[in-house]
Amino acid sequence: MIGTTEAGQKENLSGGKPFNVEEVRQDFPLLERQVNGQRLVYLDSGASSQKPRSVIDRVSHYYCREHANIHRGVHHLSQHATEAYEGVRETARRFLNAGHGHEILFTKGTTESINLVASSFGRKFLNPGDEVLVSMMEHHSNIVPWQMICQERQARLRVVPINRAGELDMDALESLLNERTRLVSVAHVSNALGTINPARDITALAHERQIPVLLDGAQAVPHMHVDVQDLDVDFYAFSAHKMFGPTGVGVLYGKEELLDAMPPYQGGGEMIERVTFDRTTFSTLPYKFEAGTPSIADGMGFGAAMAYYDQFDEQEVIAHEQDLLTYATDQLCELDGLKIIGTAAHKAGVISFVFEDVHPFDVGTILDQLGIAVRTGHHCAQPLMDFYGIPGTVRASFAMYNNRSDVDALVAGVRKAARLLR
Amino acid sequence: MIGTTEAGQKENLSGGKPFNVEEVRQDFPLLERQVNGQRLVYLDSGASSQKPRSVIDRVSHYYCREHANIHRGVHHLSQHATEAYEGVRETARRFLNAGHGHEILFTKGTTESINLVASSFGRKFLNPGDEVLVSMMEHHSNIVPWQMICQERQARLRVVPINRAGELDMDALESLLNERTRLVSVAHVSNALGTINPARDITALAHERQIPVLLDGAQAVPHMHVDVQDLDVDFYAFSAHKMFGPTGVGVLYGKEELLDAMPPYQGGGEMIERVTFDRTTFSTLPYKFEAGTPSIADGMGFGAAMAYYDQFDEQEVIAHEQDLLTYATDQLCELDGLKIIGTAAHKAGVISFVFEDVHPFDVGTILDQLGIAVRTGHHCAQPLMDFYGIPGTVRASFAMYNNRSDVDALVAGVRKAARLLR
Amino acid sequence: MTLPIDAIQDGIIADFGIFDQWMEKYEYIIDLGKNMQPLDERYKREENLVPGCQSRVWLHAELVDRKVIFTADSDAIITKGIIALLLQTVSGQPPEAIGEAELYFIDRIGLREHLSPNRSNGLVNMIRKIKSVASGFSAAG
Amino acid sequence: MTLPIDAIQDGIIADFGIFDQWMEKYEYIIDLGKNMQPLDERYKREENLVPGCQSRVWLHAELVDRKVIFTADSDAIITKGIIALLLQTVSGQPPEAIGEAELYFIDRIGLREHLSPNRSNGLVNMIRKIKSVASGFSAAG
Ligand SMILES: Cc1ncc(COP(=O)(O)O)c(C=O)c1O
Ligand SMILES: Cc1ncc(COP(=O)(O)O)c(C=O)c1O
Repeated sequence: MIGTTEAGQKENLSGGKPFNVEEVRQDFPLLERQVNGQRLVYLDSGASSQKPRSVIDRVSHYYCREHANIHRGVHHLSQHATEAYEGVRETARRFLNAGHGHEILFTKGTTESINLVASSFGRKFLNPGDEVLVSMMEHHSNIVPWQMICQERQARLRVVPINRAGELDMDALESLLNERTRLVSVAHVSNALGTINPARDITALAHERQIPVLLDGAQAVPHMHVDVQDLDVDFYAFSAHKMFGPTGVGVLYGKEELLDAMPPYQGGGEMIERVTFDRTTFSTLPYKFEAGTPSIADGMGFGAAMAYYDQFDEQEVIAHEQDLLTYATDQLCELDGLKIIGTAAHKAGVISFVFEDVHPFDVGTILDQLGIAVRTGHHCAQPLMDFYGIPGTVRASFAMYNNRSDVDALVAGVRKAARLLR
Repeated sequence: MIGTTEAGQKENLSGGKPFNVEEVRQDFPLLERQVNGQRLVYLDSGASSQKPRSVIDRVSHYYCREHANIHRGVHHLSQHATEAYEGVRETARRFLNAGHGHEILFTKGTTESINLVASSFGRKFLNPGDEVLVSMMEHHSNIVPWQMICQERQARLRVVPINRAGELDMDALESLLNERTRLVSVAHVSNALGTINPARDITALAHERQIPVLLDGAQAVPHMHVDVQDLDVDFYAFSAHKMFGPTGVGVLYGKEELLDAMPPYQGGGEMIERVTFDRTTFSTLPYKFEAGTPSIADGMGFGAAMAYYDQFDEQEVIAHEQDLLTYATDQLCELDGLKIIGTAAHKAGVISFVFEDVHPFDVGTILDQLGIAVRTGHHCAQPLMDFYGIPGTVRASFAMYNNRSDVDALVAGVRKAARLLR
Repeated sequence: MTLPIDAIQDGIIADFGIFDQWMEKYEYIIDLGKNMQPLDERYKREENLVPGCQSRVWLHAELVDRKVIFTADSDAIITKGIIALLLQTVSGQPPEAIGEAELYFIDRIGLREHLSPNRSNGLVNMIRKIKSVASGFSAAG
Repeated sequence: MTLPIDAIQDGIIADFGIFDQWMEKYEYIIDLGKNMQPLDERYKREENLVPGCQSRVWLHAELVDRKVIFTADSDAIITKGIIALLLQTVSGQPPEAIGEAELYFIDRIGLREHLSPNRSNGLVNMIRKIKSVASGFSAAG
């Protein structure tokens, strides 16, 4: 069908279904699991969230009833699969309130989204002496691609400092912006600290100087409403698997005029208009950036994940998660020798902590024996760990399906681990 | 576990289960479908194959019971998922008889595998004036990446001609190899013609001159036994979705010494050893080339797909498919005005044809009304279509689950289409 | 005098109502394609090509007496037949009417699959091109 | 006289047999870690670091009387305890015996998860390093 994929303003997506965590938990089959003979307490959603049954079923149903390769087949299955897949693009457009469907590119995930921009934007717009700005709290996926392209283009990667609470130094950010700055690329929410960065202030400062901004939204999208037009961000990257969707698919949102100006990233079967050995011309957006058969089934599941998320009243979900965060922080703080890493005023989803004289790995191992899944280590943010002078942290990360008993189990587990290990 | 991932010789994988096409069809839920009120006759497996229930169930089960992000978590779910995922790498190693597990890189599919080599090998080994050799029958995914890197590195893309039957001109290939040739990249099996290229002869000719060879195995792996050590090929690329596995995952096999010499492709969360803003060091193989969270669930399904394939006596599968090919070819040839495109002596999986005065698109539309799914168009091989001077072909492609009634339906359908259209 | 676009569409829908088998419908479309006046060779130019079609489709437009006269061709006969239907509806109409028209008949006569975003099919681009040509004329006129 | 590696492994397995709760087992491992002789600071060198561990692990080896004497350390106490068990088994053994040994006890005492290919865990690399040091010594000697 000829869908209208244009939209001026954000449509109200929040379905307004009252949020009830115990009902939500019923939707996630994996949460019924036992681990090491204990009830699973899953506090590693920052690494990857669990999936509701509707997502799992969507993927199966696709394979059982609908599968065909998309975009070039004239037969019914292919046409139907193409419509459904392009429908997911439209869902993602609404989800982010992007202006056009063709500003939504499907990628493998956040990492590929950022690599695409680094490689394609970088080869076009970065020249010797130019600068790219990231921050001290970035995930490696928002550092290494920039190091690689800066080295290739003889450009310079500059780093916005943070304070001990784990907040961006906005004055320093402003003073680092200069006429050589070609792009600012920072996390919307930090995966290691939980800090919510002031995205709109960042785009405002950068845009005063005509500098585009990329936000790494991997940890933001599962926890808050993201409106790319309201943020006025130029690129926005995230992964489906962290927001209740399948592994293997993610999004790069990019403003049309930037994407149009950028050369293609990968070459192949979907992204061409005409190929001869003399001269090849490329497709229009979004196809120019989508070479090869995409993760079709993962895309279908991703559509179901956005629908799942959108059925709830968003404010209630946020309130629930903030409650968990406060409830957990208050209790953990009281434990002797425990120190929270990341105490920003605005946080989402994540509590990181260290223990005096105890290695995070040991805490994680004991918690695992208790059925509590947390992440330990550097969380792919080694420069940040170096900043704090620690080898790593224990990180508990939350999703909407966590409840207060998960927090109680965590606190009891950490207490037990401390007793054993010290 | 410390697995031994080394292997000197090909292990016998063929499970030796007697092949019975009617039983096999029961394993594929989608084949039960009706399309446009007719029994579905699925002859588009070259674009993407259907999936057996074991693959679909493996993916669901993974999400319901096992999902966690892999490689860095100390908790049980993460450890278990990591073991299972690395187990699939070992399955793929055995499937291809690669020498080492770390020579198997997981990618999004054939297109990404080839782009990885073009970008990484290309930036390291291609210099101005150097040459890369492809053939006239390549899929765009094995043309465009080379055009892009050759343009960037001021290298030259040269093209091995073919004869009218659709066979590589091996004398021309040999005479095109010279001291500037840095890589030969050709299809193992052509997706538009079905031609099986003489892979071993190609690697022998190239290796005499120390030139590495990449084989695009997208259309080979679903139809024949591939032993990368026996072929002595340097890179081998394929997609899971064409061989009964999920979309979103594929393989790049590469010889250790080449992969070791190549720089990383994408940067991010999995592929580093140590990140500082001054200097970043990269992981060892295979992780150096696997940035970001992979398609974990697709990987699990891919493992199940290889297991599905391997349970049969391979010779019986090949014999069945060859029978279908001959049976279909013989009947189609008799139709007035029909011309087979691609009449190589060795063919697999594919029959392409054109009709005098009838556009392939029209034939495809009528066949679709009859429930018969074929592909029409240029099959992402425009230079090949230009060679034959045609806008495209009608392509029927087979998988092991097709039977003689599928062929009968095709022949009857084509006859009907011809009557309507001429 | 030309009928309004919607009246023509409704007429086509009524015509197709008599087919109860897809075969008859396609036979009719194929006949329309075969009987369509061929496009003058000199209009088969690059800029008249509709992009993204699996078959080649040319569309030529002229403004005569404030009406847009479309002529078109395709190397695929079914595409050509559907184009014939499209031109029945829009050719000879004022540019403004074309710009505003919603071409619902394609869906209603059961050719919805030809409107799929599947790029192998150029009908969507064909309609876009018709609309943009029309709006070019109304802006100019 | 040192016992053969397998006899030591069987001894460890027997020792662990008395624990019927994971807590007791881990308490014991943690105690082993705490009581392990600290590694001389000068051996905490870059080249003694075992790669790929989430905790840092240093392994130092010397050949004395045709026996390999291992000393080690880690900043994680559970890792250190497991290393203590490993060194009980292999330290003081002839290089050839270490090269040939299959270290089955880790799995048998229920620490299999520490052998996972999950790279957060360096035990696999630790064992590799022990083996490669030993084979270096046997090649040299
Ligand atoms: C802030 C942030 N950026 C990027 C990534 C990388 O995401 P992916 O591994 O899905 O590509 C993550 C995931 O850990 C993250 O938390
Ligand atoms: C020969 C050949 N190469 C490459 C590809 C591209 O594979 P994918 O789209 O899975 O990346 C295909 C698939 O159509 C193919 O047939």
